[in-house]
Amino acid sequence: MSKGPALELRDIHKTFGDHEVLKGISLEARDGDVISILGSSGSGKSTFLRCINLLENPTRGEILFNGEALNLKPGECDLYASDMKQLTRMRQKIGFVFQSFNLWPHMTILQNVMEGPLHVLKRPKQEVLEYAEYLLNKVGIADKKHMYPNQLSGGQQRVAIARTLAMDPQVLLFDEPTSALDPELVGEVLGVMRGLADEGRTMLIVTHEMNFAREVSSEVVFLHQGLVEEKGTPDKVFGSPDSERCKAFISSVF
Amino acid sequence: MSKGPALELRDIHKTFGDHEVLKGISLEARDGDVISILGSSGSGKSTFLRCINLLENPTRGEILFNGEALNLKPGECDLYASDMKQLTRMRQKIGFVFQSFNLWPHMTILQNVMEGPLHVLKRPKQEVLEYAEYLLNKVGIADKKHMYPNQLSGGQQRVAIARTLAMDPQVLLFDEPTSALDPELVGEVLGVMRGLADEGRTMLIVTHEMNFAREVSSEVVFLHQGLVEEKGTPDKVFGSPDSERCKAFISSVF
Amino acid sequence: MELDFSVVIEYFPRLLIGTWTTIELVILSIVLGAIVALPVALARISKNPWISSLPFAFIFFFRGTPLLVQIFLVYYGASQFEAVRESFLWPVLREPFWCAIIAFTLNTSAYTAEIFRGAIQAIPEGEVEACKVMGMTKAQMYRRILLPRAFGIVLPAYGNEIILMLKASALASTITLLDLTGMARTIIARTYTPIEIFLAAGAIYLAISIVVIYIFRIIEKRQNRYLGSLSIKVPDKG
Amino acid sequence: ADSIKIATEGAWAPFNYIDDNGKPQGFDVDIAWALCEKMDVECQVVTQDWDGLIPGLKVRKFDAIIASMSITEERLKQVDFSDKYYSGGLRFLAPKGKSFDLENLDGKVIGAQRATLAAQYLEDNYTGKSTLKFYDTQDSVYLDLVSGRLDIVLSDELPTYDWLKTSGNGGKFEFKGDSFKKEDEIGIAVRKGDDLKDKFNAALAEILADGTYEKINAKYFPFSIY
Amino acid sequence: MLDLHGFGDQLLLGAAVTIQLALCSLVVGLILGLLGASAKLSNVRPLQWIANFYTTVIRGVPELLTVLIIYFGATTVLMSVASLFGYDEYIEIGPFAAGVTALGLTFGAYATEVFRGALQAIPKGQHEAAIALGMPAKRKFFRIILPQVWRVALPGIGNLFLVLLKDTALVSVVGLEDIMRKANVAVGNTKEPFLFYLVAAFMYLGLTIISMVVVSYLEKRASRGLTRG
Ligand SMILES: Nc1ncnc2c1ncn2[C@@H]1O[C@H](COP(=O)(O)OP(=O)(O)OP(=O)(O)O)[C@@H](O)[C@H]1O
Ligand SMILES: Nc1ncnc2c1ncn2[C@@H]1O[C@H](COP(=O)(O)OP(=O)(O)OP(=O)(O)O)[C@@H](O)[C@H]1O
Ligand SMILES: [Mg+2]
Ligand SMILES: [Mg+2]
Repeated sequence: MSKGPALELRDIHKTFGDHEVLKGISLEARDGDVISILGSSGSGKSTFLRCINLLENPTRGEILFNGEALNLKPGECDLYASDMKQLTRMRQKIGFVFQSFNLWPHMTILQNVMEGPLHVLKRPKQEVLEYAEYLLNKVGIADKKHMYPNQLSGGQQRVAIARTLAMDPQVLLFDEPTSALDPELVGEVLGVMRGLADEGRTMLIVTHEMNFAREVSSEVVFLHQGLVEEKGTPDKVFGSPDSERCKAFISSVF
Repeated sequence: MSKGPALELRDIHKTFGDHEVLKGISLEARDGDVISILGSSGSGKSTFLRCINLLENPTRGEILFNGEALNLKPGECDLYASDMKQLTRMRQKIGFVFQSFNLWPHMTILQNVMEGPLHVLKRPKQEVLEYAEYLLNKVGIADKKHMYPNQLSGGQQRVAIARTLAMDPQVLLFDEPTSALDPELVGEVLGVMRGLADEGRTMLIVTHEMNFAREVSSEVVFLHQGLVEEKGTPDKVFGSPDSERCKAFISSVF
Repeated sequence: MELDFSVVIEYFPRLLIGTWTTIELVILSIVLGAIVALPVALARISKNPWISSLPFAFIFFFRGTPLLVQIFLVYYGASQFEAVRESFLWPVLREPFWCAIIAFTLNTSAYTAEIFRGAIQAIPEGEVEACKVMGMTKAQMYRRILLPRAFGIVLPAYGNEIILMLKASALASTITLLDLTGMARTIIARTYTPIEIFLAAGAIYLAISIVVIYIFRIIEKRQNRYLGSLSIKVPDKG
Repeated sequence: ADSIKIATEGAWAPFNYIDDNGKPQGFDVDIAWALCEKMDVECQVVTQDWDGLIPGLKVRKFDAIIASMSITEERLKQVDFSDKYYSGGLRFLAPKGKSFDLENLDGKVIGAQRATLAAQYLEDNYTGKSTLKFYDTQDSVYLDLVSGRLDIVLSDELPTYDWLKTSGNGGKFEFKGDSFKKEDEIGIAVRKGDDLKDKFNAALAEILADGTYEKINAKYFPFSIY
Repeated sequence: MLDLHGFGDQLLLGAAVTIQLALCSLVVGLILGLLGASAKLSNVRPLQWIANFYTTVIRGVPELLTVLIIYFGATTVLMSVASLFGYDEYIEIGPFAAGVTALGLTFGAYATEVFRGALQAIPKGQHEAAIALGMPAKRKFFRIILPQVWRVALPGIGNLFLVLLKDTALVSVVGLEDIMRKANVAVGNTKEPFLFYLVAAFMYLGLTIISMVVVSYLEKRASRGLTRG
């Protein structure tokens, strides 16, 4: 079995130009952990999440997946993957759900979901099809599988989640998956995510949905200006945070 | 003096394709009246306002200005002005303020404000200049008169109001003048409008600012699906509306 | 085969004479083209099919056929007819220079008309409505707001059109004009060094285009300082 | 080479022109085929605009030019020529009834085809005094003479003779003055140093000797043009 | 009816040549355009320089000159390059090949800008969604990006094709037997310039109309699923 935590980040730094957005963040997620990341706008939540699978190149730090360190080499100012094969393999095991879905508009719902397993993992077509239909069913959108994303009035995020799940990732990263949605759709997506948490999936979630975070998380991390300001169980962080800033933030949203 | 109400609309209908948006709306505004028009999105408020000065051609109905009926002739499906001179004259006396300002970006603030009186009403330049500066002063933007609209960070709507006032209109129509504005600018524009109401100007205002409407209106009209659902003094409409829908709408916003 | 660029130096003054003809051709046809284009564009916008169909056909013909054909039609085609040769137009039509100007003007006016139309129609509807609610007449609206406004929008596309016209002017050489290309071909008839002379001519064209691009960039920058980016799609030419 | 490519212009009737099947025809073309037959090689006759002929030959787009090209000093710097296969002369052409002082054409508009002997003669003798206009093809020269844009035209006598006879314009135009530059000899151009020149010369001698040439000549002109 | 003095067939043959030339140049131009756009957007400085030089030069020089330079110059260049590798045989660049090269280069230069705009119009998220799935760069380009680029670029490319269609007439100057040259020959034989140039004009107009129909069909197809309903 794996020799370390599913995902481990050590001292991640990120600088844009001369603006240091992440000032050293460490975090560990064991199998089955559901970690919520909170923080006010601009605190660096998205940047941190995007550093994990190198959508953003960190300036400093280490990334370990199942105890295996991602090979990084220094570039002009940031770190770059030195082994593209390793990175690709790792990305295939780490799912990422975007705030803005990023579905491919020229493919139907079903094609969007099948693209990864079929052409990246090169699984057999029949198997992929069945699994895709199973997943679309699970997120409750199976009847629209032949529509194109833009023809859907809501539910794009559920498709995006199905697309990510189709890769059978070991870890799921969510970047504010509900904040681009109309209020009535938020509940549906949170429902799907709650189901995933109940299945025991390992998840990192950036979100503004406090109630949801409190309910599903095994751990909550509060970021402030690129640093972990507070960290602990949901009851601890929401109930009796040590940090004044965290307290203020939480009382401002409830 | 004028022989009828400043503005009278009789049984205005408007159909887009096969979608009947206005189903017969009548309204009367006497000199000095401030009438607020409320209603949920899509209820036909903008369409109604735009029918008044024929930005939109009504399908049926009558429009009277100071008791003088606007001459209309039937076209393929809508009514068109049969006397362009009369329409032009009427439009010069009815000011219209848009949600999106619609300033002319290639002219300075001052030129925007002077354009109408100088080239449409053909007033003498010196007089127009003085009046324009007076108005810009009044809306609090005189110091920026030589800037171009896009160089202004806020305040476009105040310029647009000054541009409309420069024509010395007898009636002012406002279509959600504050809904495209950042919160801190809303107050400024409402302040300007409050001043106009206090001066005794005749105004029709489509707005979502309930407090403002309640405060300045002499009459409030609530539209629902193209019909007047409720109508009366602000106290009546906001305090004890007859219609269930109106009640629901008002409680939903307060 | 080696290239011998000494011929370029020897004949450079003659190439410059050709360059001047090219510049004359381009400036004249661009100015006349713009004058013709404006009414064509306005008529084209009209909702009345009686008014808009003729400009439509005009634009379609001149944009849909090669300029080379148009030049030959004007130069050789028109002069085929006795009636034309006897008419008052002949003093103009007998000159290749004016034939080129006529063909270029008609051609560029068709493209320019489309650019104008695009610009006028790209003006946000709200700005037009702001004119209407003020009680402007149609004429006032166009004269005071829409045309000046369109001018700013038109700039990038119009700069392109000038460069396209510059290049298209090379076709004047096919009707005996000694423009830059015509001069180059005449020189080559003596020296038999096509590559050297054509490359030199190409370099001169390139230099002129770069100057035009540069000038328009400056004008645009000044405009955009206060207009924001207002670029619209550029109808292309051939 | 086992097969040779011969270029002609295709706009110089009756020496070379393109018929309504798109095929090159005319005196030059007939001579070309006759020579090929004698040389016993496979030939291809292609057409090329006049001012591209010598440049094209030099960059080996074809191996020989049989296009009524005069042997001149300037051309000899660029290419080699075979012996002459006919000889011509230049002559002015203008509307009937107008008279010209051919020594002094000041202010007149004179036309000729670009890159021809005629054009060069005009450039050498009339530059700055008359307006000179040079055309891509001889056909265009005629068109502009008929339209009246040109006062007078200088061109090779023989094709113009044919034009006067066949185009229906014989009633309106006529030669002015005598033909000159009679020493003008027409040859086959090949690349410098190409031994094709000797083969052409041999074949040329053969067709002149065995009557083939005479037969072709008679097809186009009632007098000998050699 | 129209009396074409027996040159009707010739003109039709010319039309076939014109169409072939246009289509071949289109293929060459599309490839060059994609390469040029990729080069301009790449991080490799020299590639950007080359692409900028290419588009600036080609767009600043008359198409007629490009055709002439390629026709007379390309053989020389090619042969001197080939002789570096010990190949001394003649390399043929006929009018057709020269036309395809010249028009393809021209089309490619303009298409570079169209494709560049289209590539930039694809939201960053579209790339990221593919990257996050662990999709290799090549696959991402061909399956995710290119189909979307195609849709955005189509109107611009369609326009360029109409321009290209008319530019084919220039290749007649180096002797390609296209519509224009056939018309010239007919004029030379019949002395009826007006008739034949007008017929040629309407043939080009016909080809333009056909192209416009095809382009709008392609546009409709490409935008399938991208608009609601
Ligand atoms: N590509 C970039 N270039 C420069 N600055 C960036 C970039 N991406 C993010 N930033 C900056 O980094 C800071 C943190 O951004 P980030 O998106 O991580 O915040 P966040 O916590 O996700 O906020 P939000 O809740 O608004 O999504 C911000 O100040 C932002 O402006
Ligand atoms: N030009 C048009 N063509 C077709 N339908 C239109 C047009 N303008 C408005 N509508 C339709 O008419 C209905 C009423 O629109 P209107 O803009 O008058 O509503 P509103 O009350 O102003 O709403 P909002 O508060 O969102 O501004 C809507 O259903 C709208 O879709
Ligand atoms: Mg974020
Ligand atoms: Mg509205």
